[in-house]
Amino acid sequence: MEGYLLALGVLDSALRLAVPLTCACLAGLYSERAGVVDIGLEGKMLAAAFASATTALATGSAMAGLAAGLAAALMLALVHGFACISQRGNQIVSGVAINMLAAGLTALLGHVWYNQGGRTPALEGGARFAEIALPLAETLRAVPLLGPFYAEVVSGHPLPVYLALVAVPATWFLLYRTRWGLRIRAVGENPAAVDTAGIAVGRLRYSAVLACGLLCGLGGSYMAVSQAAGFLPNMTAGKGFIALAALIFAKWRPLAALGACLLFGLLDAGAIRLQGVILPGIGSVPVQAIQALPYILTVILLAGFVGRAIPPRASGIPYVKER
Amino acid sequence: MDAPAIELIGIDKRFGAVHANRAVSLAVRAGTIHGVIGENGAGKSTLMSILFGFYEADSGEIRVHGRPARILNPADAIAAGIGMVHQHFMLVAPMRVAENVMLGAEGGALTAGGLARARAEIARFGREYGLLVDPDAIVGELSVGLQQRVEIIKALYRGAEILILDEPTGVLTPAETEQLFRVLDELRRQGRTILLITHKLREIMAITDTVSVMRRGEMVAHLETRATNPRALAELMVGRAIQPPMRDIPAAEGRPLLEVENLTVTDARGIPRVRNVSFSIRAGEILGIAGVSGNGQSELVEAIAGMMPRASGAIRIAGRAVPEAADAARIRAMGLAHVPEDRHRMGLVTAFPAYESAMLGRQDAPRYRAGPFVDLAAAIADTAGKMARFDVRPPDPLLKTANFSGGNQQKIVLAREIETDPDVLIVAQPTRGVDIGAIAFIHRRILDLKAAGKAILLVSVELDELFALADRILVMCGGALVGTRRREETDQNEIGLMMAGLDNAGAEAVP
Amino acid sequence: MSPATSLPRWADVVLLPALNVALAFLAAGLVVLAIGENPLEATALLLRGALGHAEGLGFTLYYATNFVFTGLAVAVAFHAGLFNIGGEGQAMLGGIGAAAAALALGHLPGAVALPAAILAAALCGAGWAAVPGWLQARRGSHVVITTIMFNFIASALLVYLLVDVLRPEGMMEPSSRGFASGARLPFIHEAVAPLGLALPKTPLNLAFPLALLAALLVWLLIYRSRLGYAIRIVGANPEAARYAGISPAKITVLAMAISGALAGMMAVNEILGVQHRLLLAFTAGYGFVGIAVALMGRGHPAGIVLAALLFGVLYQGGTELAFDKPNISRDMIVVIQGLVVLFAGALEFMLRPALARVLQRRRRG
Amino acid sequence: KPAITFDVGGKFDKSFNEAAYNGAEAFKKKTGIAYRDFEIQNDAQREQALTRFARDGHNPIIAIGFSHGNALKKVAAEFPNTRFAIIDSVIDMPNVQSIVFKEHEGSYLVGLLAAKASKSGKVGFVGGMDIPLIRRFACGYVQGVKAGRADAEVFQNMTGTTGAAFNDPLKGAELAKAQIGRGADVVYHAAGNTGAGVLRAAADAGVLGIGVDSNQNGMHPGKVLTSMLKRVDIAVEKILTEAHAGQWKPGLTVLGLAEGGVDWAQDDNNKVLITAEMRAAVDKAAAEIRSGAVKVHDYMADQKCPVQ
Ligand SMILES: Nc1ncnc2c1ncn2[C@@H]1O[C@H](COP(=O)(O)OP(=O)(O)OP(=O)(O)O)[C@@H](O)[C@H]1O
Ligand SMILES: Nc1ncnc2c1ncn2[C@@H]1O[C@H](COP(=O)(O)OP(=O)(O)OP(=O)(O)O)[C@@H](O)[C@H]1O
Ligand SMILES: [Mg+2]
Ligand SMILES: [Mg+2]
Repeated sequence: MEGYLLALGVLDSALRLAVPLTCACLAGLYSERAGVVDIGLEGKMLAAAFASATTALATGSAMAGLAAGLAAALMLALVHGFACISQRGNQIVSGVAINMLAAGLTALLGHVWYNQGGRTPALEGGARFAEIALPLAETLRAVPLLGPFYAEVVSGHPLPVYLALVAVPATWFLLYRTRWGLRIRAVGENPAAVDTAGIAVGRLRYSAVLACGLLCGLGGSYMAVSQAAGFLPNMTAGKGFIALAALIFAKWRPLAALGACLLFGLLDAGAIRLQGVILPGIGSVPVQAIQALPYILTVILLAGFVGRAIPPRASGIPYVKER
Repeated sequence: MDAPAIELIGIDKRFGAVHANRAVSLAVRAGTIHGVIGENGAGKSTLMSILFGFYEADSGEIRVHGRPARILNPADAIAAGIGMVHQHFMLVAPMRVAENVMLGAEGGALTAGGLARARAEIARFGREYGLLVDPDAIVGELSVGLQQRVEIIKALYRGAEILILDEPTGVLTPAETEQLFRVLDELRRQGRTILLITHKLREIMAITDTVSVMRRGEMVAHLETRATNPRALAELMVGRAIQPPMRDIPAAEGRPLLEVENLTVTDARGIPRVRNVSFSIRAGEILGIAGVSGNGQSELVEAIAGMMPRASGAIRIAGRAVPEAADAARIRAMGLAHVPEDRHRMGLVTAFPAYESAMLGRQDAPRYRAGPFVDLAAAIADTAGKMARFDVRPPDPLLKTANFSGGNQQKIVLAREIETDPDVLIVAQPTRGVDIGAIAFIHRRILDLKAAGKAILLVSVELDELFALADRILVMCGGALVGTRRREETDQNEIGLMMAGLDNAGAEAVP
Repeated sequence: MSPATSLPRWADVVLLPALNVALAFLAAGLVVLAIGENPLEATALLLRGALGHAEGLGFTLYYATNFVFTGLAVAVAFHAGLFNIGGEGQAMLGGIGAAAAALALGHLPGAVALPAAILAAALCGAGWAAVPGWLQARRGSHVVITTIMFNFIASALLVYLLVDVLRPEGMMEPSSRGFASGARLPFIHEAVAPLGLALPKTPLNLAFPLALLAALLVWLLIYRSRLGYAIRIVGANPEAARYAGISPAKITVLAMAISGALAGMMAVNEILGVQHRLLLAFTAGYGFVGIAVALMGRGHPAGIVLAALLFGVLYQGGTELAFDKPNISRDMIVVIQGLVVLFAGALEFMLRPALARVLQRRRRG
Repeated sequence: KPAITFDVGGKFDKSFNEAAYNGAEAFKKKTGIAYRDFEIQNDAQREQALTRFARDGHNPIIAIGFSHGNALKKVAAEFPNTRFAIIDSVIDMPNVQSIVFKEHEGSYLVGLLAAKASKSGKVGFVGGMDIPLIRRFACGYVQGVKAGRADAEVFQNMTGTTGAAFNDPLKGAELAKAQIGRGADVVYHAAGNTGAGVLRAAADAGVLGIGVDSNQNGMHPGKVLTSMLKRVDIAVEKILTEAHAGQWKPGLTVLGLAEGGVDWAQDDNNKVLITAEMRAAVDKAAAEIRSGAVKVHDYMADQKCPVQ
């Protein structure tokens, strides 16, 4: 039982850590499925984190913070869209630019506004998302196995966590059951086919890029307004890139994406707990190995040694009619 | 008599400096099949893409059933009842047939309803026009013929009254072509209007009611099919009387310089493209290869030139066996020269200055070489010389390759390959997208090489060209040799039939 | 393609890029305004700090040295049609290689130890880049993603080595012990001292001339050598490469290796030239600056050297600026980087049509 | 004109740097003498900042934090006539004064309090970067806990192995949550800004946290048992005043309980949490340590800790 509770603790933490990844991963999924490669997830999340933290701080309302976070990420998404869709610029370059801009601007403004080395003061009370206890969490706790699981892992998270979890099936439905999803999947494979079918390729891709922005916004806001209760320079610390890895891992499929992110979250939770701990017999664990694991796994998958990850055919290529 | 279904008036379109359509006009009666013919690059696809709203004309007017129509994008065209089957299919490979068919006409925010309707309609088209295809098949896994059906169904599903097909038969087997024509005939009987683009006179005669001829971006003739004949059309197409084959140089009977034995080539996906082909070419001989494009000619050439691995078989150049592993550079060194079928795709580097294109494939040749470096002075001087001898205009070795005209680009390639004094020359589609002046020049050069005792393999989709140059013509269909004929013992009809795979009697006429 | 957007060569090669960069700095100026500082005053301070005195100049050139290496790295890969975002990780590996050699051979005379250490840096960087190159060439895994992954793997490796292997007993921050004198690249002010020249003490060291040499060699490689010809062909038209008997796969791996070697050489400046010990975060994002530098320099070594100098000015001047105007922290430089990459890279052709129209009106009227 | 370089995190980190800042401000208030300061943002800047201050003739120059060690060595050698001081690191040079603290003694006291305050008999420790200095906190803390309650269990975690470990409240919170999940009801942190996450997690979970360096009792009033005060402020003020009075001397200064260099914080925020019995116990222990009757083992003396 003791062990079981410990395990639940790890799961709980894995879930928390997986949420930003899941948001970014789904974000990337919309964009790349529509044929727009986005390595600027990191930057969009960071910008969202900053905007949400500062706004929540100013208004004292977490919701206002979330709104600001979404807005900030959408802005950068529009920049990416303009560069990649309207101007047919290089999508990688644009992503790199957005990451640099976000990293620089957030730290700069944070430094100027709060001079605490780019940090914002800690968010308190209403400025943070409170943890929501799901109905019956305590009463069901008595139920063997499932009870504690429900109470510990499922219940007791702030709103953004549940939003992110809902976003997964929602994405699946949008992608595979709606007209918009059909068109998104098509335009990522063969934009000319979509064009000749009488659909405006540009507008379609913009819509996907904006969806990407929204989810990045959610992820970033969650980190600042809920997880860390404040903004820190570069607080996303590469999550946007792990999300890309997860996306490849999931082969651009929504449900698999959740799985991949949970796996990576679990690795992270494990790594955190094992840091500096001397395990009897083994000695201290080289935590860096665990931290590098997601990246190593992704490379192995990309190399096609296990399975094969084939991106949408038209992703990365701007749509040009005239050859 | 009522207004034509389609009327194009003074359509003009440029791509950069390329004038693809020059004040083109065209009218098509409702309920008829209208053919449009023209050489490669004549501007047929461009014109149709404009009619379909895929490209926007620089100037000109479009009328549908007499009413002026503003067709700025495919949506407008579809709304106007125009559907198009493109030369290069517009399908989403990893999606199902039904999804492809409904794309853009889903009828509702959710796909469920649309899918059901698409399935039903696909079934109906199957019954009514013989357009049979499994709605749940993954498009990417269908044969080319079936994919084309999906394209036609797409158009019909959107209620197209006017159907444009751009070179639909180029990629089809004879059987598939027959089926296609049956479908078209059925559509015509139901009152639909069809625009059929093709190179193949046989098909024009077979199915069209009226025909228009394009040449170098201009519309040069409108005719009732009944009132014309292939020869007349051909002359209109190329804009000259087809010269009688030049008989000046008799086929010399030198030693075999290129020998190919039981060559089989499979593509990346393991599908055989060339099946057990054998032939040999003697010094001073031109061997022509005829065939509908996509029947293995390209793969045959690439395998001989070392750009594609061979699955089995042997190749000898001037009696020396070509090792399996030899790459293009190695084989060149053995005395082979190769004018590729698509100069833009592989023959040149359009972004580089001409002199760098003019040394492509010869980059390691001693004369361009200065230790690990390129001998710039030599390369430029050498190119200038070539340009002078081949009358390339403008004769500027430093000009960006892209800024030479199609014909001049082709001359650069030709000069590069011919001037290495090879034993064997492979020339593929040497005059595609090249104007008449350049064609004559290029043909003369090829005959000069023959006179010089080289072995020449000439691949062309233009029968005229083959009959003008080749001593023997060898026909490929479905990757296999279906027959060989001496030029003087055959005619375009017989070869055409063999290309269609309809006749392979006496395939071994010549050993 | 269409006449509206075709420009004369000079406009394409000089004017357009210049305008783009100008646009970037204009935007940067607005940012400075937004945080309530005076852009002109800031620029003045920045230039004074970077170029105003011999010492500042020394620092400027020292930073530029890093950017020349990482910029060249990005450019070489670019000519082969590859986007190497892995400069950061390759530089880390270069550092590890350099440090390993330096720690092992430091006691030997510099004539032996230094070349060995430099070579080690280049080789490790090359190896770390060649693997993604190979994966791209043979397994079709996209080099952009794999190089990103390799950056993270490299930093994990570096931390592990510094914390658990190289850190001397009892030392607090993760770093190796200092190198023996044999493995220390002489500082410029030391090097010129015998000539009677007295320069102020700056981190500028012999890696700087090395970087200039590298730029020259890269120019020879890309525009004059047969290998460079092959690299450019593969970058411009892989089909043509196949036709010419050039193996795109081989060239891809080779180009990535060269690119990685150059990135790895950044460690020569930082580790062998300045720090004289391996430490965390010595790459400080310079690998990414290389992207901005390469884009700004249009992939041409001469342009890259100039762009590197500009960023050197930004880094040194920016640090000085941070003293006098604490509000304009060094993050401002990252912002400028981002703007340069955005305008000179992603939005490269935004001004093209407008510019073309203007020039045509000129030609007519 | 004196100058100070603060470490990454900045002078308002409510912790280590802020303590130093308060010391400097106090000096300024008393003497009216202004000082220049600079907040390090990345390692590359340390040497440049110190050099710049020295070149501009600032004197004395105080480097806050051990990370300045290598940079200071170089710069001090370059400017032999400038007086330097460094906190938390020992540099043996004629123009450098090194100040270190007996964090183990202060940690011992808060450990004792933790043991008394804990109901579950389980307490936690979250360290920042895994270095001897932080292990010294941990070891002193464990000794205090055991002294307060021999059967008590102490969970220890380190946040990371690089400087970033002092600036990662997210991980801090995760670690605290993990320890609380295992039953800890008092959690002590020695993790700079990472600690913000630790204290918050404790407050959220309704258990007690223990602050460090500065008095952090006010961060979550009633939820922070106490703070282990590391009087960097006193040290900084002392250096400045001595330098001002011309009594500055190089060498090593060790500030322990006896010297008032470390202490535990009591104010209105935690009044209710500290029972008379607890206060008595901790005062007694403090006295014994001052008198030398009780010796708290220093991890850094032999790089190991007698108790776990
Ligand atoms: N998108 C484009 N950009 C630039 N040039 C083009 C484009 N499309 C066609 N062209 C040029 O316009 C001319 C006409 O091309 P088009 O494809 O219409 O000829 P076509 O008659 O269809 O030839 P084919 O029989 O080979 O299909 C050619 O010179 C071609 O190179
Ligand atoms: N891709 C291109 N980029 C720039 N200019 C081009 C391009 N293609 C063609 N041109 C220019 O447009 C002009 C016409 O091109 P096109 O290929 O139609 O020539 P052409 O009329 O076929 O001549 P030729 O008889 O030599 O083939 C050429 O003189 C060339 O300078
Ligand atoms: Mg065509
Ligand atoms: Mg032409």
